[in-house]
Amino acid sequence: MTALPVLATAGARVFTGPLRVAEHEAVNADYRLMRLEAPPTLTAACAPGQFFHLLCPAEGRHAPLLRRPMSIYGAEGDRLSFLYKVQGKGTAALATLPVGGSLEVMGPLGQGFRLDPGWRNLLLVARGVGLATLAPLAAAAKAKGMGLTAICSARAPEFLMSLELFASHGAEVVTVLDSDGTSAVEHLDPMIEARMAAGAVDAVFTCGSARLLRLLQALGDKHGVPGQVALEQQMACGLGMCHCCVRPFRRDGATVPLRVCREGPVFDIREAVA
Amino acid sequence: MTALPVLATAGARVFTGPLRVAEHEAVNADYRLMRLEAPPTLTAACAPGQFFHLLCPAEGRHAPLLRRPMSIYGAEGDRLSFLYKVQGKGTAALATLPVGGSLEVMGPLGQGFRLDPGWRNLLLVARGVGLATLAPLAAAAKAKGMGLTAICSARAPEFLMSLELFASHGAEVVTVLDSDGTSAVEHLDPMIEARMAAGAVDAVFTCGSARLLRLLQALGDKHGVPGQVALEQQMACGLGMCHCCVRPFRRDGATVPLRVCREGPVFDIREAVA
Amino acid sequence: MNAPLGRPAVDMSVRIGGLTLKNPVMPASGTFSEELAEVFDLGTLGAHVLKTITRDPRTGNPTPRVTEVEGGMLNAIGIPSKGVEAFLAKVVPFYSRYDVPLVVSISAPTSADFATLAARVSVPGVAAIEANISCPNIEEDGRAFAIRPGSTREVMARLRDATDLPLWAKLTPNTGETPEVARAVEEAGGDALVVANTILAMAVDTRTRRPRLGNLMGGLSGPALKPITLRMAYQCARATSLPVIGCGGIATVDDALEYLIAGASAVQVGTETFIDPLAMPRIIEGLRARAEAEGVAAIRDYVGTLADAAEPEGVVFMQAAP
Amino acid sequence: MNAPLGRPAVDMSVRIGGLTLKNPVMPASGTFSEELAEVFDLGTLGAHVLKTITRDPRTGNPTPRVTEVEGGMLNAIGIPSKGVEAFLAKVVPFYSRYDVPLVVSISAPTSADFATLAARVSVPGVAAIEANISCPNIEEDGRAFAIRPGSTREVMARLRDATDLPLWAKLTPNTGETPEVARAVEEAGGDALVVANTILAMAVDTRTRRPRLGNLMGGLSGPALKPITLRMAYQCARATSLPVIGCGGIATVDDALEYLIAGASAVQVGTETFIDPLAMPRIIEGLRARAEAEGVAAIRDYVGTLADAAEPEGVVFMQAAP
Ligand SMILES: Cc1cc2nc3c(=O)[nH]c(=O)nc-3n(C[C@H](O)[C@H](O)[C@H](O)COP(=O)(O)OP(=O)(O)OC[C@H]3O[C@@H](n4cnc5c(N)ncnc54)[C@H](O)[C@@H]3O)c2cc1C
Ligand SMILES: Cc1cc2nc3c(=O)[nH]c(=O)nc-3n(C[C@H](O)[C@H](O)[C@H](O)COP(=O)(O)OP(=O)(O)OC[C@H]3O[C@@H](n4cnc5c(N)ncnc54)[C@H](O)[C@@H]3O)c2cc1C
Ligand SMILES: Cc1cc2nc3c(=O)[nH]c(=O)nc-3n(C[C@H](O)[C@H](O)[C@H](O)COP(=O)(O)O)c2cc1C
Ligand SMILES: Cc1cc2nc3c(=O)[nH]c(=O)nc-3n(C[C@H](O)[C@H](O)[C@H](O)COP(=O)(O)O)c2cc1C
Ligand code: FES
Ligand code: FES
Repeated sequence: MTALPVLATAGARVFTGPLRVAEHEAVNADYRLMRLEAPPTLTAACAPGQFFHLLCPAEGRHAPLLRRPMSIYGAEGDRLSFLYKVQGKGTAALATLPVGGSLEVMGPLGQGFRLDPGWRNLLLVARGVGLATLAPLAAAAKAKGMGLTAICSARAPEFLMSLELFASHGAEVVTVLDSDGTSAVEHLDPMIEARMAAGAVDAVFTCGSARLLRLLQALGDKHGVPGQVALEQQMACGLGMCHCCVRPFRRDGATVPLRVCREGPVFDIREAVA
Repeated sequence: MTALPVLATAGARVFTGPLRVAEHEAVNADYRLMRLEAPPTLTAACAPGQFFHLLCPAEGRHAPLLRRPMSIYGAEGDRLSFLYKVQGKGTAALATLPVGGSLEVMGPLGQGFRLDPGWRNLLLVARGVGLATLAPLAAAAKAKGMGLTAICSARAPEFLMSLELFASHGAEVVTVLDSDGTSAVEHLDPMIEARMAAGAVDAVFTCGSARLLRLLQALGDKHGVPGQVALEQQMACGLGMCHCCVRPFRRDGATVPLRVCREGPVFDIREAVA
Repeated sequence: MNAPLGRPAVDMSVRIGGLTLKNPVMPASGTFSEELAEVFDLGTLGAHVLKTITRDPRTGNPTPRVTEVEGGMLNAIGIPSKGVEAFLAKVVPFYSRYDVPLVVSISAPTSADFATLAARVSVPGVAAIEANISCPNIEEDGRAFAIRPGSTREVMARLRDATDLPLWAKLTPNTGETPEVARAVEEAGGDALVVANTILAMAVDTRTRRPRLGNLMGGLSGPALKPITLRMAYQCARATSLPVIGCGGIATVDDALEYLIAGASAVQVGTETFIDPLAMPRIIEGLRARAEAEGVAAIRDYVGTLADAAEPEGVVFMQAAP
Repeated sequence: MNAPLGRPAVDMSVRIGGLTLKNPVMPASGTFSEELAEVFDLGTLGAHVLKTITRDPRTGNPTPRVTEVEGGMLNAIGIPSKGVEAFLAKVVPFYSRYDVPLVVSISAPTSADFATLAARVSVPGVAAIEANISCPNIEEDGRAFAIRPGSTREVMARLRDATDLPLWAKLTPNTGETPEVARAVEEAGGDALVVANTILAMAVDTRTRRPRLGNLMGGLSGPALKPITLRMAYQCARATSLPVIGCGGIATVDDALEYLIAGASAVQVGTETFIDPLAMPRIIEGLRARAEAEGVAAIRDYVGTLADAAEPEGVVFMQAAP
């Protein structure tokens, strides 16, 4: 990791401060893409799968108190970007930020995806907001000379996102939809299994769907294909201090609570309790 | 009083609802003038000395909880206006309202100035924000065919306000300033006393300065000239329900607490405990 | 009203002890008076709860009497009162024009005085008495009656003897023994619990280094209070079989529903009326609309329907994903 | 630092019982850990107060463990703990790199267990013990020790016997007897009062009708709590001669000053660190700058300087007018 801009005091490794909104637009009816102007030392320190903790502005008479976690969607040069869905008051407030406005961010935080140098072919299966988290894997895989297949699942064609981003990094893109039934487990299962059986998958990555997680756990077990999953949980501190973001994981034969913000958000796919 | 637009339910006499900001500008370094678009039935129901209770918008992450009282500065046709000074978070938030924005108002509230039909010549002495409260007396006096002299006191010439407004209603305007010493009690005292002694003052009106209040109480007592004062006190409900806005008044030989929002804000000058 | 053809209107009525209210929304004591009739028709309310009165006239506390804090306000109005006789002569008759139960809130420094006052206000036109036992008890060193089960039981028993009117007890959050205090009210024959009054609080102006209330301390009300009094309402509904009237920080339909679901049969709205004088009719209409949208036939069907806290095992994503 | 030439620097140090802290700002238990060292230099703090530990490992409460409310948040983390042995082996050594007093917060279900745990953590490297007596006491039906003076006196006396380290008692707002509880701590030999922990609260999701915390109830913290705990800090400073450490809703320099003026000698910052991880250094620097601007030589000169509430008689206008 490159050294980060030193903030208030010596020894700081996590950036905390305001960044300027450079671009902010709707991607489709549900999602918005926000690009912030960031010091290149900061974007260079970001790894796929890590997240930032964002201090959403006030909206109307009620301000969201706590920060909101968002995966790094892109971190290149002087641009740090987030792809997000407006859910509740925090993200609704975020959506009101004008270009030129400023946003308090803290990050990068958490453990990102780990890419074993021996892997040649990666498969990622993403749905909904999971795409925001998995997308940066495309650039990382390309940089390491790995092949990547992205199975992108969505309700209908107009909700597909980031296809160009994957394609631009040379990934093979497969789209599956609820609207034509192709996203059903019964369809995905043989499709993925065939690739695994053919030895065309060294590792799988997923985020955003419990159903896909269970499918990949089962197929991975069967074919000995390792994998990683990025998980979500409500957060207060984002740093590991408050222990509010725990989820249960299977580790050493027991079920243990681990902090999504600190031990995650990326976990070994076999450990996740789906 | 003209009938007010009926709101939620039958029997309502106080307007509660949003009005559109038609104009909003700085008058000088301290004061801002805001004109709202109001139904003419509402402005017709407003009397000088009454006030509105305004729900200030949020500013940043902290919203003022309670409403803020503001005197009616003008109420004519479809314009309801307020002249205010930015003091704390409520008025600071008010100042951020853009033209075209909307403001929740409630009013008109309280007892305004009472003009005895027998009076021919009124004298008002105002300082600072007191002007906002006294200014509508000019139009009212003119409508009733009364003469009006307005003594306007300010720190320096650039803080004088509303002179044209008084002049346009045919009032005589006298300005006194701290910067040249003319606003001192020693200067005002003989000036006002001379007018009273000459029988040129049937009633005095003031607002905004304890020093001026005491001066007018003393001179009024001496020359038998009645008067009225508009007072301020912190308010919660603005309607008379909470009893937070009381001040002590001399009435029937005793000191009694009266509600500024309900029995006031305009009181007989002799009752005020200055 | 407003029910689509073929769909029955939502039954908004609730029962509180012996009384039937046409809807579950009423003002909180001290945040309501005749003057509000200038803003909307007070006949729309479930009950009229008046500012606490005392036997003798009182002037109340020095100003400033209120101050804003984050998420709420503090008040130290005191209980300015024209005395019970003026109250009976001038205030009670005003409300006779409405077909709405009139609830008189009373306060006194001793159990005996409380009982005397309750008897005095038990007159035609008064539908129930709300005993503000959150006020200081001079026999207990100035502690409020409702801080302890013992003093609560004592004062409520005296009140029960003094009046045949339905008797509501208004509890205080300034205690660590809410369930015990609630049970004491039930044992002493109270008819309902109003949960709750303000919590003792304070604020300092750091520039002048003076307290921001003339009385130094005052009561916290508004949204900041809600999670505390909601918890108490739940505890009271669990601890007794008395109807609970939730009070504290209610500003929206959602707030009111939180109390109903947690076990309250009705709610009181205080501070929000200062901010939006139409808050009560807005919440009444909103509750009706919400029940209709959710296919709930009677508003009382919401009462005490809190589901289990447990999350389904092994949920991995917070958003429902197929 | 930063003092203009010829003007002495502000003395930021404060004394808490036997300890001298280089400044009055420290974290609140449960809102701080080693990880914050990645954000700023923890050596700048007045003390390091750690998350409450228990003797045995515990997993804590079911999720969701936090939820937002107006002006604050609720938490029901529980006390997940790796147990005292793991704590002594792994956590205590981390803090030895700083020249900052380490304060260990402990909790136990009985007085005897409290005493045993206090003895166990009285090791080199630990500067003081904060007894989290706001936790449930199984000998009193699950009521927190600090709800009553009796149980407070009992547990504090046992603790006093068990350790020679400075002993801080962390009080709860869930009581109507704050001054009495504070005096009980003093009588039992406690060295300081931490005022206070969170207040018991609740929130309901009206769509699902489920509690918004996995544990049903939790503690309210953040700005909404401040007026309540500030009032308690004032009461404690009045009722005892023990140093008071204010805690609850501190987010700004002004908040910290309110506590100091009301009588606290130091402050703890909790929830605000989640919102602004640099809150503590920001408040330290802000207090210094404020004291300098106001010509106050030592930060402790603010402590307990609350002026009279009384407004000057007969003020007519709120704005100073000449
Ligand atoms: C590590 C991580 C990365 C994420 N990355 C993205 C992303 O790239 N794009 C995106 O659109 N969303 C992402 N999310 C989800 C996002 O954080 C939530 O949608 C957001 O917090 C909702 O806030 P709100 O105020 O709009 O919703 P509300 O429902 O009002 O939030 C209420 C509370 O619940 C929490 N919450 C609600 N939904 C979630 C959720 N799904 N996960 C965690 N906490 C939640 C909020 O943080 C808040 O504390 C991520 C979550 C995590 C944990
Ligand atoms: C009947 C009446 C008419 C008024 N008319 C005008 C007017 O026309 N123009 C104008 O500039 N100001 C007027 N004021 C004063 C105006 O209400 C205050 O300046 C304003 O409330 C300050 O709010 P803030 O949030 O900016 O200040 P803050 O100091 O942050 O307010 C804190 C609290 O104190 C109260 N407060 C502060 N100053 C005053 C004050 N002088 N009077 C009453 N409450 C106060 C606020 O309402 C609020 O509750 C009037 C006051 C009253 C009572
Ligand atoms: C200005 C004011 C005056 C009050 N006066 C009384 C009172 O006289 N008697 C009483 O029992 N409660 C009184 N209360 C408490 C309210 O009835 C209510 O319990 C409390 O404000 C919480 O509700 P809220 O958050 O909706 O305001 C008063 C509250 C306020 C804000
Ligand atoms: C997430 C969280 C965990 C907490 N854990 C503890 C704890 O373990 N022990 C304790 O004494 N207090 C604990 N507290 C209470 C805080 O130490 C503090 O007393 C309270 O939050 C009020 O301060 P604040 O408003 O600044 O947060 C916790 C608070 C929060 C928000
Ligand atoms: S969010 Fe605080 S520990 Fe993870
Ligand atoms: S502001 Fe409520 S009575 Fe005057």
